[in-house]
Amino acid sequence: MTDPKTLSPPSLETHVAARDETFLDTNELVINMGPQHPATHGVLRVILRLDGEKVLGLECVIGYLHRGVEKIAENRTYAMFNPYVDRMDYVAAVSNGLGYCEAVEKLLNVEAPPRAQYIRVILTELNRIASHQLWLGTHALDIGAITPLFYTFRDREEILKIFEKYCGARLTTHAFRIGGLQYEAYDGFEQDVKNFVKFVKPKIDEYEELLTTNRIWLERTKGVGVISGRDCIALGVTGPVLRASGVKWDIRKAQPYANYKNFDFEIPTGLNGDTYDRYLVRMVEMRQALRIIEQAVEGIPEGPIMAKVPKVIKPPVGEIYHSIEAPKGELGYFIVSDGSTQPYRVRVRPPSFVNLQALDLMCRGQLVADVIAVIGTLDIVLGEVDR
Amino acid sequence: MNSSLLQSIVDYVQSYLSSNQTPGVAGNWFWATVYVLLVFAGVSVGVICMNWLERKILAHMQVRLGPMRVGPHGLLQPIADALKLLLKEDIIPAEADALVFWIAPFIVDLAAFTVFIVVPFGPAHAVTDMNIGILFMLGVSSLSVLGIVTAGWASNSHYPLIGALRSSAQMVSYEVAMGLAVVSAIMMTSLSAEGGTLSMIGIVQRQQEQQVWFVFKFFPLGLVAFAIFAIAMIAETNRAPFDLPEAESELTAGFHTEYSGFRWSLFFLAEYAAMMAVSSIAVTLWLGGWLRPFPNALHGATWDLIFSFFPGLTFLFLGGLCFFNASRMPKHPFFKIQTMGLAAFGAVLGLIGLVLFVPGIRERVQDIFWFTAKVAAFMYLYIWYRGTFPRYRFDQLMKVGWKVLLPTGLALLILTAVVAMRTEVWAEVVVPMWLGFADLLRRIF
Amino acid sequence: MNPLVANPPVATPFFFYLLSGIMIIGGILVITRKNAVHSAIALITALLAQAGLYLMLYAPFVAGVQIILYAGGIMVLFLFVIMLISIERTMKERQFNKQWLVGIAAAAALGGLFISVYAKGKSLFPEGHPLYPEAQNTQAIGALLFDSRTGMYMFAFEIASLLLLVAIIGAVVMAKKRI
Amino acid sequence: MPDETKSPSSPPEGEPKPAADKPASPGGVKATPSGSDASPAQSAETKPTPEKPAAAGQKPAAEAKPAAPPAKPAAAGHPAPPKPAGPTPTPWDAPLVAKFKREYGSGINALTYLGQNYLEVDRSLISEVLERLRDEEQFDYCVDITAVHNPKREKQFDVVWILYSFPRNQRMRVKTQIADGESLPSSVSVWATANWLEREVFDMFGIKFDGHPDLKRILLPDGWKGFPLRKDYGILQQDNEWVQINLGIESGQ
Repeated sequence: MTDPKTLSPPSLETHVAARDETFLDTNELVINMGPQHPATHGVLRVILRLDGEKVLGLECVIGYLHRGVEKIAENRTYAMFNPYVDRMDYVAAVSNGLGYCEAVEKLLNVEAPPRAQYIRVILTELNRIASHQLWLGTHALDIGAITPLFYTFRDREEILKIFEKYCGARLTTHAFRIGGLQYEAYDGFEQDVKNFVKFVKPKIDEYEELLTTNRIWLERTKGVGVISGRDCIALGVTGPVLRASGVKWDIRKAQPYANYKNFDFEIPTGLNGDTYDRYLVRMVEMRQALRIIEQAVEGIPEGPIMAKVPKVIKPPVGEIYHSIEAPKGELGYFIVSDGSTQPYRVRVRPPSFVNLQALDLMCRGQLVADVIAVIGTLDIVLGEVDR
Repeated sequence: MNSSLLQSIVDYVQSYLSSNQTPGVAGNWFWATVYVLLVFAGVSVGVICMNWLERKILAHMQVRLGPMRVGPHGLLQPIADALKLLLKEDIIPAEADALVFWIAPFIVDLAAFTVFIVVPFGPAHAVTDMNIGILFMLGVSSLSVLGIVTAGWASNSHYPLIGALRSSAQMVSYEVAMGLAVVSAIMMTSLSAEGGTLSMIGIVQRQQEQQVWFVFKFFPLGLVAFAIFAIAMIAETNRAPFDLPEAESELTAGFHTEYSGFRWSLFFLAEYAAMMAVSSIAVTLWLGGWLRPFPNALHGATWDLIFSFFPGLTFLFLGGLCFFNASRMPKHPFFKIQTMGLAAFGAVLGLIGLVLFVPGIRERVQDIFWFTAKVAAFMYLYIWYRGTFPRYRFDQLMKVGWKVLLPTGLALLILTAVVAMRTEVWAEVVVPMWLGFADLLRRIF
Repeated sequence: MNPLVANPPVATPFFFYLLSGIMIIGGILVITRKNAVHSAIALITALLAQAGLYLMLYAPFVAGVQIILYAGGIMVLFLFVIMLISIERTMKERQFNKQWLVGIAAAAALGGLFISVYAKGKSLFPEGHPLYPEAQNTQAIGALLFDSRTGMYMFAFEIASLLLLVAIIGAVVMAKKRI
Repeated sequence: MPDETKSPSSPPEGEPKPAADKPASPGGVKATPSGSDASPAQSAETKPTPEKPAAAGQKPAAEAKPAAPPAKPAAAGHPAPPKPAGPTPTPWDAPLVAKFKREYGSGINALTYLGQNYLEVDRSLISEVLERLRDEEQFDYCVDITAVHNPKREKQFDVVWILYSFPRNQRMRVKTQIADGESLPSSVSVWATANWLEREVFDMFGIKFDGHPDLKRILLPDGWKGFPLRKDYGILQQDNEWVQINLGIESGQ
């Protein structure tokens, strides 16, 4: 772990790039990007302060997709709120559900049975691959490579098919229940997952073939949007972005939840913390997720899929914070119970929201075209940023 | 009186046929007009084919099918597109400068199509042969940037303006490197007995005379020059990976964001025509223009006959492909018309192929066929690039142009000049070196 | 072989007057248009017509260079117009200043010069066949510039290039505060 | 297991949750069960006063080993107690706690609930405690800042900092209570990430942070009136005036 002394947080002001004296005296240009812009992945509005093409600073204006998820939670029972969490990070709905269910289970002091745990891990890791594939396609599209988008969507489709066969929904799955699972794995689930693993392994090589050594891709991503591990920690940035900056931290390893401690996998880290490293980290993460799935699908035990949970969920008075490693970073739920059937307060700690805060720092001194690359590499989902 | 006038007209028309010159040089106005119309029609058909081919090839590269609904395998899609574009409302933004907005697409089209009057499809198959042919091509094709800038400015909108500025900076920058590469090829023409030339037809004839495509001349100098040109020409035509003026994720559609309908289709036409024009330059300067492969090594009546079958065979192959695909169409009544249409299309292609076997014709279309085939290879490259590469950032694009291509081009130019002055050194030192290298490779493998 | 004989030009006076007319109209539009972009377009029309005139004078190389250089040159002009001039403001400005009397005088003097040259020039210049056939025009220019015996313009050409270099360096020095 | 279908008495739409009649003391925040002024200063130094003091002694110090063990994964350490009342907070005993207690005395109260540790800190000490937690105790990562509204209490708001230490692989929470209208010192200078998180707390609860560089609404539009996550803000309630002016419609419903 890093030396604590070097981890002292930087003041953001130190990052303001010193004004380049060699340039002509030009007025600072303030331009607006979004909320309707093809490359901001949803309704993100970014106000850029420019010197020519160079970014001096930027401000994110968010909230266009605010739906008051936390307020809704206070007016729904614990079980009723479960589907709502899928609508936050809608490309990784299964992860959201896992975090919420585990948090409530922790509050109830129950544990899902092992079989449910295994199926949960398989679906969550499948979802991680799907999320990373969607990220890769759109990120490459932003940088101008149109082909990876079609490749990744073709392969993501196979994951969605498994979800659909499992629970009937493709995107907002509502796959898990508090205490375990509602549905037993369908006949042939294991075979489907094994087939998928076999199918997608060469496909990930294919993506890498298109991009990893592509000179233009290297030029567009290397040294772009650099953020140090120290800054990541100060800004609370988690997930692949943190790991690409060299901090080997993954909640699945650091504070294992579900049954991740049963599986053998590695945490990839980067060296430079630039866009290219983040790309590589996510590519390795996809492969590691496949590794976890392979182990999990081999080891699914027989047994019940639902723990003993009362029909009416009434957790005791208390509060809990539980977080999981979502595809985008630390997804935490802070739930306060007053002993009634409805949560007194649900706070979602969204990874996208906190990661987006680093955009300003990562874009300073870069060019306008890089802002698009950096937004892509942060892998934000506006549904989660705005909730 | 009347018959003598008719006779003189017929004489006038026929007099050209016996001459072995382009109509422009022969001063025959009738045939010049015919050639202009033919070239215009040919380029337009080429653009239509490109439209379909790009969509299909790109789709297949991206595991999609591409257009499949309009006609069998989407063959009628370009026609449907053209109709749609013609029928669409022609919008001129209220704040736009209407006159300039109106003129801009015509400037672009004019520049893109005018260059074709010197493109040599064969020793006599060009509208005219200019003494300054290559200069004319470069000059006129560089005029299209004017149209782009006026279009961007006249739209009175941010994205088009930024797109136009980018486009102009990009085209002006890459023209320099492009010019250097061209000059190095022109220098190679001066090694012939007749001296150097700027004429497009002359350049191809010099290659024939020196018995080498300039891409292989002074290996690897010619190859490097060709590579510089091949990169610069993509930047010149604003295509991927240099498509910043139209970068979708940054500038929506670049300089033609505000254009719609017919006017937009003019830009589309000009873009593809310009792609063909620069490809023609590359083919003429480095790939031996209309010359068939190995005209000097594989000569004689038998080889001539074999190579003269290629055009017909190509069309027969395409026709056969159509029949093969027609046989694979779903056997459902709904697809009856489509299947028949595809078969009919194949039949037409096959018929054309058969016609191209007729003795008198097959010799005459040879030159055109080989030239077109080489240009088509470039067109495929364009599509391939688009399917493969991400987009450069603007400063990187400028860096490639000014810091890589330009110095390389200058060094190349000097090297070529030195080598051209001392060809005997090249023949005595470098050529044996390459031969020795080749021998080494042969021994190893 | 004289190219004029082998390949008689068609409708020479017609094209001459057509191109000249375009040039004159373009020139007038350049100074009368208030919108700078319109002026630039008129300017390029005039310059292209001039290239046509060069072609008619059997100087195709000069015509080609005219097109290439002025297309590029006008491009730069365009960029300056777009970036530096506020169209809205220039539309309100007065087009002519008080020196128009001087201008007319200067134009009249120049016109007089042209007329006198035309009147006397008939005896000064031989009745006009081009010195070189069109097919060798480019080569002739090359010889005048670079040939070891006839290359008399080399020095002048290089001096002109130097002038441009000075201009470039000056522009860079003025634009950059710190080199 | 269709548990959601049988859940009783989901509140009717449009009815603000009657929060006021709930026993609003989640997580044992309140130091005294009586509901009187619950300043932690009253609680004893060695033995904080949780709601059920009887349960306090049951948990041995195993949960709070010295040098602070990693937080336990879900339900790892706690066999579910059969009582419906559930587990209760127990004192958290660690060198860190001892040190803070030594210096700040009754201003600090350290508890553990379900294996998760938290400090209850008096408002006046909060900025110092947070800074020292980062600098001395290596809590270098501020996971989240949020608040909970308890309208029945005099000090209505619990503000919660969720912290994590990379070197120690340990999580903890810091909580403080403030009344409506009271402000808190901003922790942006401690953790840069606090910037947006504090803005969101301000946006949703109306809690002001002194010294925040740019304290304005983040998710809701700038001109919005009201703070939606307060319990007295109904779920259907909205700033009708804003909606009419900015969206040109009568109502967002």
